[in-house]
Amino acid sequence: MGFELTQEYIFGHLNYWLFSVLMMTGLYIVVAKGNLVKKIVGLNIFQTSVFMLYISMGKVTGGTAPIFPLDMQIDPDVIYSNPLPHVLILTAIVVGIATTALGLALIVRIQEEFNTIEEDDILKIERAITQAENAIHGESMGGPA
Amino acid sequence: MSLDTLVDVISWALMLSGSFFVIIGAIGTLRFPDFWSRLHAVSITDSAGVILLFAGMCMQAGFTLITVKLIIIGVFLFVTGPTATHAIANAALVSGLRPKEAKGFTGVEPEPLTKPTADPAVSE
Amino acid sequence: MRHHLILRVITKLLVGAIMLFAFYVQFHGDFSPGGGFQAGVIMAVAFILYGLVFSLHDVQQVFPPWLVHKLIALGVLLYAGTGVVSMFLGYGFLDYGAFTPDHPAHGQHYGIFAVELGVGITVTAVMVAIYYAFASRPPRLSDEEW
Amino acid sequence: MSVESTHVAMTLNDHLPILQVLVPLATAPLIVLIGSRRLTWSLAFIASALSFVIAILLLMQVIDGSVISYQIGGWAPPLGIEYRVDATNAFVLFLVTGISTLVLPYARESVKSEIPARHHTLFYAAFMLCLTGLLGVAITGDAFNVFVFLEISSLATYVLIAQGSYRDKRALTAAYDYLIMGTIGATFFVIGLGMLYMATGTLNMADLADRIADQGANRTVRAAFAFIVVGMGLKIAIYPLHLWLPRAYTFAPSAVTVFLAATATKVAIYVLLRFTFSIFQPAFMFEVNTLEFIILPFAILAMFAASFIAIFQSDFKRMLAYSSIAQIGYMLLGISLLTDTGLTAAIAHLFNHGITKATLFMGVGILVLRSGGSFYNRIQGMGKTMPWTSAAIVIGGLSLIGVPGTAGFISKWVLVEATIEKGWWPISILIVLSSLLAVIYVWRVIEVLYLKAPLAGTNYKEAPLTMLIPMWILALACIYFGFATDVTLTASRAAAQGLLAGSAGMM
Amino acid sequence: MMFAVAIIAVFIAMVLVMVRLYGGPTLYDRVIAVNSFGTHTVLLIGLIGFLTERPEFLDIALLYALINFVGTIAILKFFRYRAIGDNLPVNEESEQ
Amino acid sequence: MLVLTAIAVVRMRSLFAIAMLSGVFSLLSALLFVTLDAVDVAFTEAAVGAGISTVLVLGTLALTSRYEKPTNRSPALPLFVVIVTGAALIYGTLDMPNFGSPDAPAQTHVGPDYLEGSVHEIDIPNVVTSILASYRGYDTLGETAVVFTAGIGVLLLISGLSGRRRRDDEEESEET
Amino acid sequence: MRIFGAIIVFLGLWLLLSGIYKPLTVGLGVVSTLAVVFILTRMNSIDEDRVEIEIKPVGFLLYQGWLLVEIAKANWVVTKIILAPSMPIKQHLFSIPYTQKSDLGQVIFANSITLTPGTVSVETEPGQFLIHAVAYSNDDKAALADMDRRVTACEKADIS
Repeated sequence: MGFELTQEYIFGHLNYWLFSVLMMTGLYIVVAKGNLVKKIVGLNIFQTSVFMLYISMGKVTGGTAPIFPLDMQIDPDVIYSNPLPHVLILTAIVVGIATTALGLALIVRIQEEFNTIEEDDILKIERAITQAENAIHGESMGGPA
Repeated sequence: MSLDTLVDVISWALMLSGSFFVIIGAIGTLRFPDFWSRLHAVSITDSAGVILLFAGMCMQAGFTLITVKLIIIGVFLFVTGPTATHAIANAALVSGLRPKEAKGFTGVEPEPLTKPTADPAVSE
Repeated sequence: MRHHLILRVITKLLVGAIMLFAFYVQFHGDFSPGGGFQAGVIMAVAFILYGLVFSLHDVQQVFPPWLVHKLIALGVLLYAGTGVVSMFLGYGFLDYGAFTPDHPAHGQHYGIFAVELGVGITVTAVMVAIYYAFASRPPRLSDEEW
Repeated sequence: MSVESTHVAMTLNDHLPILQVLVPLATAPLIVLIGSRRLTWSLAFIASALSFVIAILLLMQVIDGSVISYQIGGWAPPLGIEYRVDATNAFVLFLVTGISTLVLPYARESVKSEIPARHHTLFYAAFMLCLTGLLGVAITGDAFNVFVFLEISSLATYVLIAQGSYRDKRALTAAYDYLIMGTIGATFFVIGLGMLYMATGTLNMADLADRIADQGANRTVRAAFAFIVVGMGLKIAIYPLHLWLPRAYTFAPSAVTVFLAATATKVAIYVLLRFTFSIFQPAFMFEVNTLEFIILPFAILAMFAASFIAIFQSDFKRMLAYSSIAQIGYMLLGISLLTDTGLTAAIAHLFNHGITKATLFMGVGILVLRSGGSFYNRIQGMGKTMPWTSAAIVIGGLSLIGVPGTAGFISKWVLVEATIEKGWWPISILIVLSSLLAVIYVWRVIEVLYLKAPLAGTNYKEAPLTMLIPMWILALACIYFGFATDVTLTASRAAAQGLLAGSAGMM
Repeated sequence: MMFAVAIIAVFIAMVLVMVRLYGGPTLYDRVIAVNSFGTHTVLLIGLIGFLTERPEFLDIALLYALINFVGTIAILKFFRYRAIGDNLPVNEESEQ
Repeated sequence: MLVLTAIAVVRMRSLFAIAMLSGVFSLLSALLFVTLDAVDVAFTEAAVGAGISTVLVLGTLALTSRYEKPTNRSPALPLFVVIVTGAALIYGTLDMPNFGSPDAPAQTHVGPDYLEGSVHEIDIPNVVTSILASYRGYDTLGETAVVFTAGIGVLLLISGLSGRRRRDDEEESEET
Repeated sequence: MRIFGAIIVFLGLWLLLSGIYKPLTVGLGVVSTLAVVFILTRMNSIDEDRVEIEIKPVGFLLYQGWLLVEIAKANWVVTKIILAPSMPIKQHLFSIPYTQKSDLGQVIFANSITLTPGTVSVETEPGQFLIHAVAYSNDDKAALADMDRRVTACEKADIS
């Protein structure tokens, strides 16, 4: 692989790597952060980065948006980008917002029942409940789950 | 031909000055010392930046429906921009954020606000 | 924000325009970016704006919750119904060619129109319903870290 | 496609694949639209029964190894979405619709006692959607469509689990954890699909298989495979990714637990099967990726670790949840053997475990209904007061262990056979050993139910018939499929052969 | 060409505004930053449309302007609402 | 800039700021979509990410709390998970075709058929719409069903179905 | 009458936005317009807060022209402040009275104040606005009073 090719390769893949980094940031928020709302936001970031990855697949250099002129007189020289990833992502975005809405609704309920939205606090409360149960019903194993 | 050049020159001028004001506004938001003065920096972008840039784009678009759309967006921004700014200022004022008055002035205090007390019905 | 003069007036002026824009996006999905989903969201945003500036009570009078809940279902049924009609016409599910067998492209137009309308209705209703659901909960004011 | 002037009108029979999904899908909004609580349950039940009939009809058509393809919208496959029914998914459809049809009569009483009445309409709508999603995942021949329907079912599942909050508030956090895990899983799945799409340019499963076969294994395809397996693994609750499952099963309303335990993970396993065998050619992935050596240890670990934890539970319901994880281990073991017999065992176990677990969870549900809890010291001695329920639980328990004469025995037997066939006899011993663990935890339940005295001052009535009958149908099914081995095994074998034939089976 | 210049300018402005967004210090500072950021985005979308010679996509810009406004109002509604607890009928949420 | 926003979200404590930042993140990603020719997607992302989800997150915050509490969990395990995933992702991209390359499989196999077919068979200018509503119309039905599910899910969780009259409450009192 | 006005305005907006003049599209436009107007009427009847459009069109356009010039001047002033190394800020919060009778007139005035950089209307109170200026000078009040007069002049004379 000569230098020219390498450079082209790197620039051709830079976008993917960038999106990967973004995805990982989002994933990190989801996994590492204890606040439930923040987790949802992280999930959003994670998903949005995946969408970017998809959309960047559909891009054709020199292409334009896959919408023909109104009169349907299509110039054969014009390159259109691939519309399929766009469609998939539209669906995925909708799924994403649906998940977000549900997650937030769950958080609201959790807040009402537990009076906190911090994972650590919730774990504490749940441990207390489990211990109380064990005291009545005998020891069990398998952690607070 | 010359008309085209003229249009180009004008739109260049509009674009450049628009860009200038947009950047100025941004610098203002960065440089100004407190919230109240930043409000004014933002309104530069809202007014001058928007007007000039949209005017420039209109020049380029010519007399088509695109121009109409640009104008619609422009009007829309024109209506919402100050409204939003006003709302922010208002919210800040109500929440108790007071501007630092310059020397020699005492600001008009709006009638004393009820201190943000928690609603007894809801707070447990 | 009932006493809030500027917001009230501007909202009144804008809500109509926003709704019109939503309809525009709905019906021009064939020609320009947009379609049922986006239109539904914009429509819902119009109602949400109205609810924010005026009151939840007002917006629920304009667009009563029971209607919202019926519309949620109606949109999906409209979509599925389009497919079922094409099935009854002896074609496959969602084969819009069924509507005008002589000129399939026209059938496609009608089919897409109906389907997008279904999506639009459901999305509007769902988004408004979610807003209602969140907004009608009594807020919690126990923490004071402002 | 539709441009052809000679259009042959399609008959109802041709529409069966789409109707399979459409019936529950259309029922859900109908329920909401009508909004009458009196009609809700009947509507849901009719829809479910109807799709059960359709599933039987489909299974009869494809049991001989033929394939039905249905082109939605009249667009030929690589462009449009295709429904493709072969022996494997017809079998899964049969299981899912069958269980849902049995769960609904059961749910009527159980839901009434666990969920406030004003939520019943929406509850059944969500139930229908969950069913729709599972059926849609099982039947489709389009990779992205899998994702869409998977999300329908997942979202509905989160909501259904959260309905347990009226009994125990931990249902909410369980649902939330599942939501996070499930969404990460689904997103991983989407990443995998994206990579596949990037490498091949198509989303139709058959087309994908073809093009991957042409291309051979490049790094993109391998990474795609990894993402899809991990993504699905989260949904299946493969051992290290199982953390959401015990909580979700424990705190969900009884009827929901029955349905989920018997179907949701099974459908996810089906997707894994479909992707590993039909899309990524077995030869390709097992030579290059040596997946067997990754899945195998986890499968065995699941069998033992989860069983151990199950032994020490003091809550019947949670014990069953852990045992589910162990049983999933058996299925994965069957898959990782990669032989005809191994796959047959996995698919048969998928089915048998489905009905076994449904029986057991139904039993727990009834106990909970009467006693208000599923802790051992709450339900002790109920074998005397509620003989029918307890007897069914015993049958289910025996099937879970794999006692000869029950359904569970058959699939475990075939599994042992498969390991011996492959020459991995240590693993056969491990299977037997882990079954012994199952003996212990099932024995604990039987001991609690029959050998301990009932709690003082309790006199529980036997369960209502609407709950008993579905449970007994399933319990009898456990026994029936324990003797009439050829039914399940024929179907499983047909499915396994179809899968192992790789994309050839898809064509 | 001129669009490119303008795009670069708007972009720089966006970066600057973003610094303010991170910096805070009060929430209101962030709100003005977000609001201003939205305005910049509207401009940018319009300009990109012209740069790529598909200016018919101005709909998106219009949508942005709209969403930006509603978003700001939503945020503020919150602030106000939190700040003034009682007597004003601002807290619609607690009506019901 | 996107990365910066994301990192800021990691660091910030104020959930309000996070809500706003996620709105900004959406705006930025929508901008990116516009430059990548995906105008429809940008449209949706703008409406959803910056509009609806911000409002929803704010709505949640109103009902819950505004600040994240610090946690003393070790970030080692999450970092490990993230790094493994990231490595897998990067590994997967190594064999990908270059960005924008017109002869990538994704560009040559099915995509052009849609562009081609949309002209003759459906005859509307926006190819995205024609795929969305016709070629893959079934996915869109699924999408609508997802929205529907979310809708009834939220209702089931935090509100409830309302009839024209308060019929439900009456019945409830009858039954119990 | 008022409804007809609204219909015409919205229909015009539709036609401008649309740019496609097939019968179907225009028909849909009419339907949409009617729907929007219907919803708006519902809103009006519920919140009892109708916005009256009592503005002289020509006068208003002229006012807009004047406002543009003002904005240009004000922009320049604030730009100088931003770019000046010392940033000569003289913040001041003061109130000025307004004379517009209609709600819309007041809103136009308040928004004009906000739109001109350097001044922001902060609060609306009966009879006066609270204004914040970043670089207050003594003739600001006079300038705003001038603006007030011009806005009032745009209003139709015969409103209650």
